Amino acid sequence: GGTATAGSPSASRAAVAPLAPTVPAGTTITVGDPSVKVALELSGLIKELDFNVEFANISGGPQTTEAFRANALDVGSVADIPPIHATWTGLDVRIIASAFRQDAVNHPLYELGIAPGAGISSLQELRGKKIAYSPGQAQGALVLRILEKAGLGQKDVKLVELPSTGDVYATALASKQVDAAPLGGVQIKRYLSKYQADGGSTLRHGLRDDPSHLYSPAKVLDDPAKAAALAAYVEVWGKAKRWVEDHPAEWLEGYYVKDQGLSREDGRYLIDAAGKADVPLSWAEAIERHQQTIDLLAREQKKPELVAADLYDTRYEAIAGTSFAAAGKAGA
Amino acid sequence: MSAATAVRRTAVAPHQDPAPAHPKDVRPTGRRLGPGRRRRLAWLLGPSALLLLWTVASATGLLDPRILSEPWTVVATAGELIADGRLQENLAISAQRAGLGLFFGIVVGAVLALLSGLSRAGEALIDGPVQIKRAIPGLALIPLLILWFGIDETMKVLTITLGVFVPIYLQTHAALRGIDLRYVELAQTVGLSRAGFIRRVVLPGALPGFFLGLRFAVTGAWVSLVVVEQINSTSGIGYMMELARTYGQTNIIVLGLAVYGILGLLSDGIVRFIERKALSWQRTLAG
Amino acid sequence: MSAATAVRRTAVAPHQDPAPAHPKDVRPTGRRLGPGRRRRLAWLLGPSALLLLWTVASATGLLDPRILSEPWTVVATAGELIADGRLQENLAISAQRAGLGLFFGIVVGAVLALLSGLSRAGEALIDGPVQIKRAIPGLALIPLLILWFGIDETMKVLTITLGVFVPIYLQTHAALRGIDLRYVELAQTVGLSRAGFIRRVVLPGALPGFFLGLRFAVTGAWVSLVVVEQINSTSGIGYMMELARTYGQTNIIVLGLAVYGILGLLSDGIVRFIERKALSWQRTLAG
Amino acid sequence: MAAHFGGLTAVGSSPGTTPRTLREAPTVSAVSVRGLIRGFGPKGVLNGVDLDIAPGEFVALLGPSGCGKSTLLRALAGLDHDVKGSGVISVPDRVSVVFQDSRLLPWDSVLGNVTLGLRDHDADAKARKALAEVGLAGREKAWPHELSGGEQQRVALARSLVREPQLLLADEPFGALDALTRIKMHGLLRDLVAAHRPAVLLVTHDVDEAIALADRIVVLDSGRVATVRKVAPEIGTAVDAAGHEALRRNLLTALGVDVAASSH
Amino acid sequence: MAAHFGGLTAVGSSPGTTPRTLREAPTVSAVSVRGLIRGFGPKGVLNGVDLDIAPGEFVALLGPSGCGKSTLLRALAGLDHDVKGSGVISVPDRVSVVFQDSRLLPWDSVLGNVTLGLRDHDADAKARKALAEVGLAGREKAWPHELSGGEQQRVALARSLVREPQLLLADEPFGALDALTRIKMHGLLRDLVAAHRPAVLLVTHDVDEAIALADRIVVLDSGRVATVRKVAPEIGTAVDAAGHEALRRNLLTALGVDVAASSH
Ligand SMILES: Nc1ncnc2c1ncn2[C@@H]1O[C@H](COP(=O)(O)OP(=O)(O)OP(=O)(O)O)[C@@H](O)[C@H]1O
Ligand SMILES: Nc1ncnc2c1ncn2[C@@H]1O[C@H](COP(=O)(O)OP(=O)(O)OP(=O)(O)O)[C@@H](O)[C@H]1O
Ligand SMILES: [Mg+2]
Ligand SMILES: [Mg+2]
Repeated sequence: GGTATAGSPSASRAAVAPLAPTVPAGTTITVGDPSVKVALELSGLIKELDFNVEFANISGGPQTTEAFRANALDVGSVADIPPIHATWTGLDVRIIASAFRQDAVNHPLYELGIAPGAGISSLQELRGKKIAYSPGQAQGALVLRILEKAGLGQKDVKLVELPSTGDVYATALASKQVDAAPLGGVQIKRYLSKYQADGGSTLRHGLRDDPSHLYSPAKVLDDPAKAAALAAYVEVWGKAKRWVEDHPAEWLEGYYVKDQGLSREDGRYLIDAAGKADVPLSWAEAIERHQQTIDLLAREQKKPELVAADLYDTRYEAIAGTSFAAAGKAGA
Repeated sequence: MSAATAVRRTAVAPHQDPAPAHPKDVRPTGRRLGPGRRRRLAWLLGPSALLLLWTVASATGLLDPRILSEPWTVVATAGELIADGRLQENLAISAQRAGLGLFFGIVVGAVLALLSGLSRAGEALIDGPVQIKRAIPGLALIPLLILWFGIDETMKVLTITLGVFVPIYLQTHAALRGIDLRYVELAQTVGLSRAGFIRRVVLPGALPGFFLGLRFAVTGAWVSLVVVEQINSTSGIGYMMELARTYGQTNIIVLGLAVYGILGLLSDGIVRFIERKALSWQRTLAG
Repeated sequence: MSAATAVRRTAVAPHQDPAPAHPKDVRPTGRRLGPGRRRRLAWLLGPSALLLLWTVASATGLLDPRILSEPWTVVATAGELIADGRLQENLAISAQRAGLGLFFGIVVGAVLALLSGLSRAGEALIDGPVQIKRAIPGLALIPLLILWFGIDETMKVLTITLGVFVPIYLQTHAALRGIDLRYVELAQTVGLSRAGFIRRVVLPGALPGFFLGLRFAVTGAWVSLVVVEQINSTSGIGYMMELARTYGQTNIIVLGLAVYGILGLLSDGIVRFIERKALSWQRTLAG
Repeated sequence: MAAHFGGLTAVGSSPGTTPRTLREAPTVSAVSVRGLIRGFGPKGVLNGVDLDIAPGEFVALLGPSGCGKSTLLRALAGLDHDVKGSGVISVPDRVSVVFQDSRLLPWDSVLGNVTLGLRDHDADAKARKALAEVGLAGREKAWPHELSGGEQQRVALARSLVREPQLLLADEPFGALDALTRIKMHGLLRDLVAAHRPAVLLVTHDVDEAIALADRIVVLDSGRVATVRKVAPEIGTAVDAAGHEALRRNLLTALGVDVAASSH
Repeated sequence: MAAHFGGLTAVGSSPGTTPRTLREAPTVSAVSVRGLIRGFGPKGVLNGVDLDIAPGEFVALLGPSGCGKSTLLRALAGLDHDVKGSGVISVPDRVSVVFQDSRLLPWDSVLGNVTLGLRDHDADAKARKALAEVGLAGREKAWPHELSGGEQQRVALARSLVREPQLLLADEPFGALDALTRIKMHGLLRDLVAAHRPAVLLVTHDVDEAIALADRIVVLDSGRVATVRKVAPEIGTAVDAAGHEALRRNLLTALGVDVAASSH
């Protein structure tokens, strides 16, 4: 396997024409960023997008890369694994905006669900246990990182390949088919409320799993009109992040309850779990952490090495951070 | 009244008309080998038993409500979702997609079946690719479909169409090929035109098979919503279920399953009803 | 030789045996309405055309190789995978799973079809739940299957069984119900026992439908591997494809699709071959 | 109609006890039909048929096309569960039917069709013998569709010959046979009757055939038994017998044929 | 066998030009069969049949069961593409067939079965009239399975009556009819022949019927035409005509019946 050539990030990326200050008339971009779309609508920021933006309800790695290939999407919203895999499969992509969580270690997206009676209370105790593993997904990469942190190799545990869709992991834990499995978001709360009584628990992994990115195909970014439109979008995106930060009640009601059909309680749990957002002005730290993830995955999954910095389009580095910070000052 | 006492009589055990006002009706009652007379509403028995089982298993704790919500929870959830309009809206949108896909699938499947069933050239060209198509997992085709047809409604309806046409094709083709040669000979001797042959012999003769294909197709159309409504959609029952799955809302998932079950039973029932009417000329074991 | 000059003759246009050594063979040649004689190897035409299309589209760059690898790449990949043994091993394991699931599915489907087809009570209890089962998306059942049957081979074979038994049941049931009442009457008058009735009338009469169900079942068994081999498995063709998908190894995915296509064509062809032999008593349009 | 439901058939008739309606009967007969009424939809087909057949008796049934002969036979064979009507029928245990269509299972060989339902050890040998008797030796393995119309009818006949019914119901079993074959088949049927003495009800359109074979001839008309004629033994066996032509004309007249004017 | 392939039928026979084999023919006949050989597997059924039928001529075909009568008819109707054999057949353009089984489409009404393939504007009216003539007025909407055997046969007859064929091939079309109905149907067939003068080939097992209807009677035996008898007009119409009984005995003898000994 492994025949996919690592995307040869054009060294000339920096030499690409600087972003145009205005979006040419008639430019259209298709955006796969469903939650931000709701934030834009709730906040009225959507009016600031004075060019044609079409929203598609597409997010996550597999779906966005499929849509990129089909030229059906210009920008997608994902965590830090999909850009890596996209590059490995020969799809040249660039990150154009990144958001994180403040105090990320204490506000993780995922926790390690522990099956009732598995007797795991520290990462080291994972040795010899069955762990649900979905290669190619963020959860899969997380498992590898957790093992690395615990000083364990793939051989020291039993990785059980399972798709992480729906509540398969919770079910697998509850029926003790696996001893540990990464659970994300509201599934953590559900698992505990359902199975804590039986002895189920969760374990914090103490790693940062918070990156969330906007990324686009390089082909799109080479188009000056679209590149300018994306810059405008990223700017509003930063403001939207700030708006969500500042309007938790509206966000809870408008997004979680009304749009996603969650109960208020669940929505509040998710908002609390997310903590405060961090949209940095510089990507340096993020790129460094991204590189570590790449190194780990390349080693464990036998993939070619990549340079993390090549995954980022630095022309956009400060845009989101600036607007995020500015909107905060203006709103305060 | 006369009877042969010399002859063993067990098999003639007669039965009497229970209403004495009626004239006597005593018939030879040999064992009946068919399933007997159709009884109205009997079809409710199985689903009701299932429902009862579910209820009892939930009530006694045999069934873990954390995996499969209790019926009453599901009913309550349904009440909520209906009250705020989500269930109906999603259903309406899904029904539209399924209906469109079904329509095109039926047309495509039937036309291909005719082409391939009535000419060896058509068969050579069409049949193999259809068999290949149905051997390839639908999920694996989605990237190609997105590539060629984008991520909008077209692609969704097309995906359903692609799923639906297969059973229609296969069944119609097989039924058509199964038409008794005697009727083909008849058509030849009365000088039916090709169109007349199709209209008067092939279509009615293949109708039983077509209906069976339709039964696969209607449930198939509903089921494929689960897949297509994961792609760029913000509505529909498949989307509703997918959302519930990512948030682990067991009650909504199970409600979705119940809705699927009911939709399946209903659509299948409707097809079978039409089938019975349309095939009233048949004298079969079905009675 | 005599001919009526008063009578129009176009339809009698005779044709002559091309080999003059043979006795003359001049027949009335009315239009033939059926598809005509079966031709050997004609079935290869469609798949070959498909292959040609794919090759040409790839060679001319019409088809993006990142979406659908070129045929030669796929052949090269197949060569590599066969050389290092991966393809055969995965196929063997998958074939075992599919075979087991198929076997149980056929047994379960046929038995349920008989129970439900031959008694109204059986039908009332069995038919509804089967319709519900097939209306419920298979993916949604996986958590329940994991809960009840774990994540080992049992669960995999069971999932395939659950998928396979549906078409077998539906087809056998419908074919059985479609048996001409005249044969049922005959069975009654010759005093066939229930078992004899099933063996001599029901099973052979329902065989054409059963075979059609089997055609759905064999490809169904292969296709369901894609789903079941995602669960706790590190082998099998479905797993191989899933892995390739997560890593975006288009060439392996497309190879997988090709393998599926070939497997589908082959298994379908085998069933149809057996069908033709077993149903040689039929005199139908199929010829 | 409610009376046909499976659950109700047990009323008054647990196996082993003679049913009440039969105990009343004083005379011995294999078949007894009283006030038989059958109809499809509004129009009645049988409007009160009474008929008795003694064990060993051979009754021929004549009647115009569509008068209800097959309907009567099906009622006797217990094959009309779903047909409206009333009346009292009693028939023996083992009834064998030759249908108007030859009704061979298309998926079974000729031999398989003959042995259908036979439970004897030597079923195959018996069936081969019967097939040879009807002139189809060597065709045991043929499919029904490979037979000519008359051959199919003879297989159906062979199927009824290998059985030992107490009542044989035959619906035009010789319709598709030529004169010579027909005469041979008459002989076979006579042998069967002589050997096992079943009651026979034979539907035919051939008045001569009826006279040649039957002890008694019944003509059905307007849903009732219109005419009954005993056939004296000497009339049945010889064409030149005194009463033969008279009986023939009599029956043809009963069937509505103007004997004087017709060319047969 | 290669000669049956669709692609080869055009050889020497583009529409409009008279095919070579026909131009050679000197005499005028509707049907011409020369050296017809047909067989299933090793055994031959027809071993060289020669037969001519003039336009308007009525030929009756007799022969023992399984001798190949239906095989001959199917060859004339062009329905035996897949049967091995050789020979030269020429038949007119419009051929109508009454099959040995009545062969009604089970999914079509009685009326629909009669109008099948009719292209006239008044097809329905014609069909209703034909149905009335065969005594089935009012049954137009019935399903075939709701008819008695004889009624089904009469529908098949009606289907052939509404057409105006140049050749009518009828395979035992009256087999399931009672004496009176049969006489009526004979009349209808005679009327059709008088009106449109088709060539007719009628298979029957009833020697009297053959004499009553045909201009010429052909007996098939061992796959060949064994006997040919002209029927003088006065013999056909009256039973008492001098030659009638002689012809009858002659034909029965040809069919292998020992006339002296048999009771018909
Ligand atoms: N299933 C049915 N539905 C409606 N009518 C029917 C049905 N079966 C029979 N009939 C009618 O009942 C009448 C009697 O039919 P039956 O078959 O008993 O006639 P038959 O005396 O056997 O005639 P044939 O000599 O032509 O066989 C006919 O008019 C027929 O059309
Ligand atoms: N498809 C077939 N395969 C093999 N043998 C056949 C086939 N069709 C007919 N035969 C045989 O050919 C012979 C002639 O059949 P055909 O139907 O022509 O007889 P027939 O003269 O019409 O007889 P009948 O009066 O009984 O209808 C028969 O012995 C029959 O068994
Ligand atoms: Mg009848
Ligand atoms: Mg014949």
